[in-house]
Amino acid sequence: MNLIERLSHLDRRVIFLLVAFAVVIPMLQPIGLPIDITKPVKKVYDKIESLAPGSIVLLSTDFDPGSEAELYPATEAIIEHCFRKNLKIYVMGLWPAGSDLGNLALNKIAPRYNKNYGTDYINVGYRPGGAVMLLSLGKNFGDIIKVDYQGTPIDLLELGRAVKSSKNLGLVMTLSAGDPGILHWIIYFHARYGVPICGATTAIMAPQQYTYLGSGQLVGLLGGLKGAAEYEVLVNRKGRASIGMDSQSIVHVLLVIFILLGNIILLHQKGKR
Amino acid sequence: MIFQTIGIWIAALLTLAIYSFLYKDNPFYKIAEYIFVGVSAGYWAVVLWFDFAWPNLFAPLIKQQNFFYLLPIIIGLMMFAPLIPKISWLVRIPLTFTMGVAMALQITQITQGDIFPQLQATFLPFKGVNVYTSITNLIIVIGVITTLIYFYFSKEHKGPLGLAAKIGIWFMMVSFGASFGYTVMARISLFIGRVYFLLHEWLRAI
Amino acid sequence: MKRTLPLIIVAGSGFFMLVAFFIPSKFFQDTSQTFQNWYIGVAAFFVFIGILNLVKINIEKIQRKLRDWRYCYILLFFLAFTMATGFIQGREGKAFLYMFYNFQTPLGATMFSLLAFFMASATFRAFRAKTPEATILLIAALLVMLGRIPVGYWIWHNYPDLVEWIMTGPNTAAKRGILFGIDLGLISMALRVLLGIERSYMGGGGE
Amino acid sequence: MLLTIFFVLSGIVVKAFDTPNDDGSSITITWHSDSTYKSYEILRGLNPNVQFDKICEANGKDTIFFDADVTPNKNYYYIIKGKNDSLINLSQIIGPIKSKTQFFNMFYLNLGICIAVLFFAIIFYIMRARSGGKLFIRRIPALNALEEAIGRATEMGKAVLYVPGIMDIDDPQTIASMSILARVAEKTASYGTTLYVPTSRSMAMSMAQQIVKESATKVGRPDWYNPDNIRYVTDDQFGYVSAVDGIMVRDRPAANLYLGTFYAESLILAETGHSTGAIQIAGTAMSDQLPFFVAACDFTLLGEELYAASAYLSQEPIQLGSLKGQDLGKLLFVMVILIGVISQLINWPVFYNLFNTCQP
Repeated sequence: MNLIERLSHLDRRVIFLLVAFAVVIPMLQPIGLPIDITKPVKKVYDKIESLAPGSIVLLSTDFDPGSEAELYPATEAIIEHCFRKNLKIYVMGLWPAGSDLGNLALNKIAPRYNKNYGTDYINVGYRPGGAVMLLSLGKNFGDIIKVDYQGTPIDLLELGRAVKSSKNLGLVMTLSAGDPGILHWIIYFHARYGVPICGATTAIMAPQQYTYLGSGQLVGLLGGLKGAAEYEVLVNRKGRASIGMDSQSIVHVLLVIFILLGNIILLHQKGKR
Repeated sequence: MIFQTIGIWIAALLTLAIYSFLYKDNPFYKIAEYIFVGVSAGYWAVVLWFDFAWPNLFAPLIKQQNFFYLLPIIIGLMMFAPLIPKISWLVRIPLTFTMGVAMALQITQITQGDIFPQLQATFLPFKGVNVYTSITNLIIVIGVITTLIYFYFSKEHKGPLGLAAKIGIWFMMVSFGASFGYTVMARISLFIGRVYFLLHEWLRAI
Repeated sequence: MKRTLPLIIVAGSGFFMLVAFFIPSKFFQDTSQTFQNWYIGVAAFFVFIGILNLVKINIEKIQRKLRDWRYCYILLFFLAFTMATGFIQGREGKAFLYMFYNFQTPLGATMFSLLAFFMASATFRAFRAKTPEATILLIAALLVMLGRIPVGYWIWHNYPDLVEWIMTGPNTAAKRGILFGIDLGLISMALRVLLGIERSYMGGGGE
Repeated sequence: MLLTIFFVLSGIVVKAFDTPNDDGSSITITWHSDSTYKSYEILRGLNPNVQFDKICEANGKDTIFFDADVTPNKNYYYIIKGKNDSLINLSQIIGPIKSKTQFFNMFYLNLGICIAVLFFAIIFYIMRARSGGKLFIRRIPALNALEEAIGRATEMGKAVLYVPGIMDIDDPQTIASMSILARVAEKTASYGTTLYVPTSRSMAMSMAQQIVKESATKVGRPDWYNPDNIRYVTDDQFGYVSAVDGIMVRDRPAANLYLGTFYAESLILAETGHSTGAIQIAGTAMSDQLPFFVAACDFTLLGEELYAASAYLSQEPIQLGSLKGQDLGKLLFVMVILIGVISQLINWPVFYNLFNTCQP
């Protein structure tokens, strides 16, 4: 049995081990590959930079633990950027677990910038109803949001009183892992009410968003962990995403080798026949 | 503090239990899997009740005696009708109501939010832009049209139509390739996130 | 009654909402708003139904001693326990959030990360350039995979721009073409539902 | 006296009108001025000779204000006051202005026409298909492959595996898959080849059993039908996949057909199937999963082709008619894009603006 034949019968557990090593080793021994900045990410950054201090950013945490790895680093980076620019953050979630993951980031970052709950940021929790809810929300926030996630009536909070309709928002930033998510913000909220939308999505969803970037319906985009890493570079913070980039690079190279090897095996088998 | 440490240990052990599946299916994996389904369903119920159902439906009804809110609650409760075979057909009322509203909004919003802006975004200029942009624009226009032609089923794909459809497939394959690459990226990132947790929060190695 | 009433409701609520979109008068706007608010209220019950079904399926599994039935006790226990922490201490109670951050978050995140390994194994064993189309796909995939990570930038500084061009050019074109097709499909589906031609979503519940 | 002089000096020109396309709940006020001001005050009164009240303060860059606090069909008068550090200037009194309820939102006229055309096309073709009109659908190449694959399985004396996706029968893709299953069952029954259909939903199982049984009877082989080959496995996504993988590895079917709705399991199925050396044909409208099917299967029905294949095989009027209506829509879109591109070439922005949707 020659090498190629042996390779073609490789146990998948060997592949699993190789992948695990390719992730763990660069984390323990970082290489520090340079991270380039792509246009869609820069646009998100520029958009937030351009907002006047005191503007309100609606941060919609539309993900759950399943994609926490990709979207949570972006959540932290965006929140940090907003607080640094003295923007106010209004958190809600189209997915049940989203707002708690948002809280995790808020509680970590707000104290560093002396930001207070109620005046500088609030969290109104999970909002079911997806697309239909967004249509109602744009017209009148009061119809949909009566209390925050702790059950405090929204009118007792300064920031809650400040947001009555879509006109009060400077930007919607959605952290989206699927349905309902960024697509609904664009089609149901932006189309009807015209508020600019930026997004961070899982890498799986990113290619589709380029159609909306092209049409201007989406201002900017952080695609997957790489997008978050780029954002971390822009806001100058060493976070989880940039730490993971070395591993990401090594595994990609490994998988490219796998695909090439696999196809060499195919050619070899064809040649034999 | 001690609770926090225990929490990290629980999380780490559950993580390893799931990964044990990669070696082979085993009881640890099964236990972790069933815990996952149980905890997340419980979590959903609690969040939905406190964030939505109580403040938006039941509180106005009970506290403010606003009986207008009875209607959505009754329609919603009909969702449970299949539990009683005799009135099980009642489930169709909430189903058809939500379908009616959602489908109508889908029609208008897809036209307003997708079709019109996307058509407009394809009216791309070739004059007054640099060569690079005008070539890209031409490629986009050709790509959109040929992809649409590929999905045109009313004519046999022969001659010029067949060629256009063929070009459409190539465009689609490039875009599928891009999706493929991005999906690979996404899956790997998920694993990186877990390794970061294990190394950083549990073992404190980085 | 069992068939016509639902059909009247779907057509009535649907066409009303459709017309209300175009008519600015207060009556139409307010009523359509009320419908939307009801929709959101009703939609919330879907989740409760899901949980009820989960309980039902697992109890049945235990009763009939189907495969892996013993694990169902674990599921039911954790479901009840999580709900208890939430409903006794409240949504912001320490115990409830503890369950979320230390059980649900790591489990959810890890469960989906298993796919990284399946993906790796599939790249080696199944993704082959068997046809010209698959060849184009794989070449584009390799270009994107290398160009979207720091290594790409390290190989050639303009490499990320090339990938960005693939994304904004050919990728956008094809995705947009596909999108138009999907949109037309959705509109046609919606119309069939409103007209009552398409009824499969009603599923069971007797004639 | 003083007022008039100020008016002449200030040069603030004001226009006020009923906001178009609304329910009569607002009046639009626009203004422009030759000199610059730090801020503007908008004053409103019910009578030109009585007191005016301040209703809003706008900053110096603003030129438009929507007064949303009005009663329809009531007369209002407005004055704009321009303010600088030392200077205060007033505009002329504008009025009377009434707000009215409009019947139709003209901003949405373009959307209305588009929706009406699409509706008409779809309904027209469904009616035509129902009244027995012949509607042509092109042949789908992957369907030829389907027959070849079944033929090969027969020659090898092996089974055919049919996976109808992991969603229930209320999913349109599952419904489409069932029409294709009917044809596959006819072929396998007439050749006497074994057909496995594992399902992830119990309703999908009973529907599949019924369809396969009918197909077997139709080709005169009711004896071939074996309900045990069409089994419900489990609702659980990964549980279902490992069971199907088990069938592939143990029974080694010569043809694997994956048609319906698939999520992350697509790649696991395709990988295992590939490793057993079976011919694989896939089809789904889940665009995120298509790349893996294309890369790992021999033939793939891309997106809408799944529906087209189903309409082609079943010749059912609703499916055929909708497909035709959608085809007309695609043709219109292609034409619109071409005209749009030409309109850009000849600098004719009118056409482009026809597709504006956002309210001003």
